[in-house]
Amino acid sequence: MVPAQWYLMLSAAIFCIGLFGILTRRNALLFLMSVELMLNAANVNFIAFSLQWGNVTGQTFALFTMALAAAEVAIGIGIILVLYRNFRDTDVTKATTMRW
Amino acid sequence: MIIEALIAYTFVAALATFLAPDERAGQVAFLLSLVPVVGSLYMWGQYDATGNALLGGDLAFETTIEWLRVAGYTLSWHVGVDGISMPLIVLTTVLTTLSIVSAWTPITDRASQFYGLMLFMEANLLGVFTALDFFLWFVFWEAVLVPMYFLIGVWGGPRRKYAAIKFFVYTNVASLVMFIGFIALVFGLGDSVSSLSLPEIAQALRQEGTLGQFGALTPEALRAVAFAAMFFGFGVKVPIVPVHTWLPDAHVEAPTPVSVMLAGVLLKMGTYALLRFNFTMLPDVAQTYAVPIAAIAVISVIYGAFLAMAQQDLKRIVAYSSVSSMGYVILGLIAYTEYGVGGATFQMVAHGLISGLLFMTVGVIYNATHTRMVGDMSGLADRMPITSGILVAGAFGYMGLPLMAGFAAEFFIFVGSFESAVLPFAPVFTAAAMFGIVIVAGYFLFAMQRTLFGPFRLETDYEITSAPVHDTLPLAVLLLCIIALGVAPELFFGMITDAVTPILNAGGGF
Amino acid sequence: MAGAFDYTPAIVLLPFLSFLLALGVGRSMPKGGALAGIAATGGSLLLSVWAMLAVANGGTYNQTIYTWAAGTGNSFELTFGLLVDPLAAMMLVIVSLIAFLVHVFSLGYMNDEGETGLPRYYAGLGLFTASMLGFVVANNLLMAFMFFELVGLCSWLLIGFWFREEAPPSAAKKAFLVTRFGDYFFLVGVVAVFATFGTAAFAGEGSFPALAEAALAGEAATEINTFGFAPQTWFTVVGLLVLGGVVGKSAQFPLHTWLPDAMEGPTPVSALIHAATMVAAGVYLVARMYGFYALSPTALGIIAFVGGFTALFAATMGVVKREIKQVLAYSTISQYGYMMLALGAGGYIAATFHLMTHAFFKALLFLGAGSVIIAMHHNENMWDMGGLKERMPVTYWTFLAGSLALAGIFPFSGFWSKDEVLYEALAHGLGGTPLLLAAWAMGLLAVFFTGFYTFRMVFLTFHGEPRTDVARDPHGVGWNVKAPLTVLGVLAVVAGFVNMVPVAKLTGAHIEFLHDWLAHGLGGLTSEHYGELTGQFAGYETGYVGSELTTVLLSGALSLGLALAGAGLAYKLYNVPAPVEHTDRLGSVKTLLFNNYYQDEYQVWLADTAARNVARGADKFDQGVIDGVVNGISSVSLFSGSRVRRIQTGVVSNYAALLTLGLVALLLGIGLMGGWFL
Amino acid sequence: MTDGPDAGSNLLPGLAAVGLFLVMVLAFAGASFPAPQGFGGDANVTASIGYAMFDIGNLGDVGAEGFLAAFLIVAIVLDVAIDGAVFLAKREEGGSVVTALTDGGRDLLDRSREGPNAPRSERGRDAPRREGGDE
Repeated sequence: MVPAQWYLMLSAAIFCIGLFGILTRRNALLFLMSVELMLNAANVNFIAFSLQWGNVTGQTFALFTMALAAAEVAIGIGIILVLYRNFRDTDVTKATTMRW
Repeated sequence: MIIEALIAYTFVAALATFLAPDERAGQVAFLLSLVPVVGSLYMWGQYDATGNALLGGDLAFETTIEWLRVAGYTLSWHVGVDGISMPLIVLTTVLTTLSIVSAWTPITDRASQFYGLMLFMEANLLGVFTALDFFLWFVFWEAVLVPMYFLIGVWGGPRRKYAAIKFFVYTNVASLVMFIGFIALVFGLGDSVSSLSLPEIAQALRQEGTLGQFGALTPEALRAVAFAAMFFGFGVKVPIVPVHTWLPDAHVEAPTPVSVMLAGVLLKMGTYALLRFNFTMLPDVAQTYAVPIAAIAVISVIYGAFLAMAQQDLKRIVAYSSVSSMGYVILGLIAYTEYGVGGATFQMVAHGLISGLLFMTVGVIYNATHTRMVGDMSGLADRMPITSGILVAGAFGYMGLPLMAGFAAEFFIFVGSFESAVLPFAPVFTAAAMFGIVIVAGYFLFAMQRTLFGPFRLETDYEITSAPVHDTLPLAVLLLCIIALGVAPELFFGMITDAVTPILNAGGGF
Repeated sequence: MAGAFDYTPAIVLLPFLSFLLALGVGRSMPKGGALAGIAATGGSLLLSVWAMLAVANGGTYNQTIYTWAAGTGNSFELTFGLLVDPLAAMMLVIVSLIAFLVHVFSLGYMNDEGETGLPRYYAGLGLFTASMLGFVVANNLLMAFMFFELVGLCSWLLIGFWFREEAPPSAAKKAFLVTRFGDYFFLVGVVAVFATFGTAAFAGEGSFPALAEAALAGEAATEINTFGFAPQTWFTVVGLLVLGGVVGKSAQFPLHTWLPDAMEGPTPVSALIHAATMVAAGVYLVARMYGFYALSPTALGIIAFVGGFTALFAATMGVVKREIKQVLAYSTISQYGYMMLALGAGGYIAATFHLMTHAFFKALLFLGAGSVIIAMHHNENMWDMGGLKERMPVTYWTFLAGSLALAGIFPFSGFWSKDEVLYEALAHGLGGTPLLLAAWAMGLLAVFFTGFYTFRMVFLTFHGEPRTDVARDPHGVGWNVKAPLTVLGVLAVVAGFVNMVPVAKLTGAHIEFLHDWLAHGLGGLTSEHYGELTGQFAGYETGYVGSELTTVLLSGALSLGLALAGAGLAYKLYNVPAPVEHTDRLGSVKTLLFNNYYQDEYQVWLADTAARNVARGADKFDQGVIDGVVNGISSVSLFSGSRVRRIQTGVVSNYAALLTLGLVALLLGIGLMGGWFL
Repeated sequence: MTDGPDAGSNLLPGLAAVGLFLVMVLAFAGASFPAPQGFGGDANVTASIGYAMFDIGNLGDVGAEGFLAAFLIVAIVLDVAIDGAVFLAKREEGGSVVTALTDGGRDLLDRSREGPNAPRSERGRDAPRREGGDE
């Protein structure tokens, strides 16, 4: 079987891609997608360690993560909608009202 | 259960007042606040405690309900009353009601919120003076700050934001320091205590050998450090020189009824806590550092009095003289004699009433004249004879006129501290502090001469007439209380000394 | 006769009741509460006379009636109690009599003149009387102090009665402040007495004079804490502290400055203050605890010297004053100086005697001056008067009687008492205490000045030609003015006969009634006991010039001669149809005297300028340094906050980048520490 | 919409992500794990997950903990999320509630055609108000 390190590296790669997206993009929708990537990186880890320890807890958690990701997207889209309505844009760098 | 009922009732009353319509809120709050007055007077009538609450005395109206256990310490709802807290409870309820009435004239904006906050503060103050579990006590202690912050910050004068924030930050930082000091002490006690109950901690601290090492601190050092931390923390509240500067700002900016509560009750929280924590739990440290503490007390008295003399604003005069009067309390506490500590406790009540009276009177004058500056007016006694008469009486009360509460308190303190066996050079310290009564007479007489007497002069475009009855009535009630306590100090002094004596009897810890 | 003493509290409470009535419902009472006051003081007078009769029959009363603060029993109690002995009984009668007469006189001076604020006035008078009576019957030092302070409050209220003007409130403030300064020492003294003896009772076995005496005699010094001093030294210190209050209230040098200013009050009030209440309180206090002072020769010496000096000092200032009440004010200071001299010289009876006669003739003089002031439409300047003799005969003759008594002319009351004061000082001075001789000399010299200023006043006011239109046609006065004057006039003439020591010595007749009166009473409070104490502890011996008789006669003749010389000089200078001011002949001394030796100036400077500068300095320090530090701390945090918040851009990406960088740094740190990277 | 021309200038923060990746790779490279245990050849993993999710005894072939509470909570969260999404998408115009769902998003589409540079004055009540903070 594949050693756990490789799964971890895969997960890290996906996570960092997602993170890269968050750090460099300004469109809120792309943000949402990047967050999905990062969540799925976590899922990879869950699955990998589920196999590693012979226990389905990790897999169950991955399922939960997906469900929560759905919830997050639902809310996220709603927020983006409001963001757009308030700022006429989905550029996250424009919405800076709440600083200070 | 009456304590719980009283506190719960006051919280509910606060809520009800919040919901009352603005134009009726004053009357509603007044009527609601009469219940705690009656309740506290009933408690006074039924009072049957003996001894000190923290040192194993027999408490009145005590209840203990275990609440939860955190990290090996039991937190409980533990309340009770002894001879030190009983007078302060009566003071709190009476003063709250009177200051609510005195707010009828000046408070026109957001009235229901104002009165609601006043009652909310009263509930927390009652909690502070009855709670015997540190956690519970601390919750009440901190919760008092919240309504006070809003009361100053929303209804205050032009610089209210500065004053409110200064007050809040100052006292909150002080609470933090005090909290750290006390908790270090509790941790230092280790297994000797299993709860945050103040009596348990106090009795453990007064026993030999219970206090262990805490971090790098030896038991002796821990005692000293904790004492210093708590002294600072409570000293800010008192306030003592040099951590007093929040007080004049808060007083000047606060509306009259809030000043009354601030000077009348909130300052007493500091002295009450000093007595309960520093001077009851760590008497050995207090006695070791008697000279510096007495020096702080004397400096507070004299320096505060001179500061009051330099002021032109009547409210600032009273505010600084509060610093002066609170110095007497510290002097009485450090004396460790029956009359000293008892007189200090008595002074808490006496000063609460007298400074409340003076702030209220200044407020009534301000309602009529819209100025508090000594130089802006003269001959006010011509137009407002009753208010002026009461101001005169209050000022003489502050100067320590015999047969008024202030004299009784100050005399007890002086007698007590003069004969103190704990304080080296006690007569010298006492005599120095007593010179405050000359300075206080000086500035009050000067201020009264300029504002009340001489030919009438004040530039207004309306006629100044006598104050309305609901403004002067609270003044009269307070004046009567002051005279009653001055003629018959035994009303409170007996129970106070009864509760104070166990503090003086040194335990095995020294 | 216990019945009389059962009513003693009523002596105090009746005027207090009139105070409450006048304050509460005075507006709707006839005469603004005056009648209630007259009734109350009249009742007090009757009860006082009853009490005095009871004392005359050998009864005394020393009872605690109220526990003010009990404590828990581990410490001393603070109580109120009554002490009626010959001294107190005598003083009760004097105070209530004069208060009664002043109330009656006020009907003429205040009501008939249409003053406003009468309820306040009568309330003040009632409280004043009540406080003084309470002070007189106090059986311990604490109670005495409390009523002493109340007396001060009342003087403030009444001196500042005309509060709508500038001067009276200022004078009232000064009176209260100066006496408060003295009372500060008194209060320290009271506290010290409690701390030392654990009691402040005046009389009885456990009283503090008795305890002090026992301690000095080395008998059973039970728990007397003298704070590390020798008992004698400590008792002197305590005695001098209490004396501070006496010096303030009895207007002794250097705290006498308030008294001339206090003339701003209504004249009947001045009469009350000077004759029977406030100023008398100080001397009475020393007499009351004389058993304590008698133990300390230093304290006695200081009392005597201060008294003698004040007597002379004030008399010289009285010589140049223009207002009739100012002259009387300085004469009061001077006369109380005599009483202090007597007390310091061991002449307990002489002091009490002079206290009594002075009360009568000084009340008379003030009320007479009040009558003149009514007549002169409230002009007090003597240079505007003259020739009032024919126009107001009752006032003139009574005023003359009072003046003769004040000047100490035989056989008016003042002669007998002043003579005895000087005799005591001389006798004890010759007996080996030379300091007393110096005090005696000053007192003797003051007799001359007293005679001079008294008769200058009489001649300027009543003799010669009227110098103004008002004086030509003065305002008439009613019965309510004349009646008190007559009563006091008679008393001023005859009061001295109760104690004619020289006559007694000459004829051998037993007529020293006051000696007998004060010699009985409660044990430890008798004049005989005091005589023993001064002899034993202060070393007072009596010495004579030749024999006792020659000394008595010599002393009397000397003082009478000097008084007559002073009066004669006044007669020569001022009893002319149109007197002129002779003060210019004094040159620069005149300026000095007019300015009262610049005593006011330095005290005002101390109380006002100096204190205010200290206060201002403290305020600057407070605002600048202490609050500056506080604001400095807050501005540091505000400043750093305003810098740090700039990383709070509101841009999500930036936060995420910061988070990421933080995570990288954390991982690197932990990894390096944990050796993950090999 | 955005992510237009200036996206390239935002690349710099991306380096942080790359850095994180490098650190993690470094760490993982040095780590060693025991051989994975696996589930055993014929174990019914799906059924086990089902049992674990509903917390029905220990019936599964593969070990797991009970997740009933978590399951229910997630269910509620999902529900809340739906409600929240609907709430957020709602807006009030002239007092009547207009949901994004009822117009099929046409309004959004219309506005997006106007582009981001539509005059600010048309923003109406949604215009952000920047409050002056307390300094």
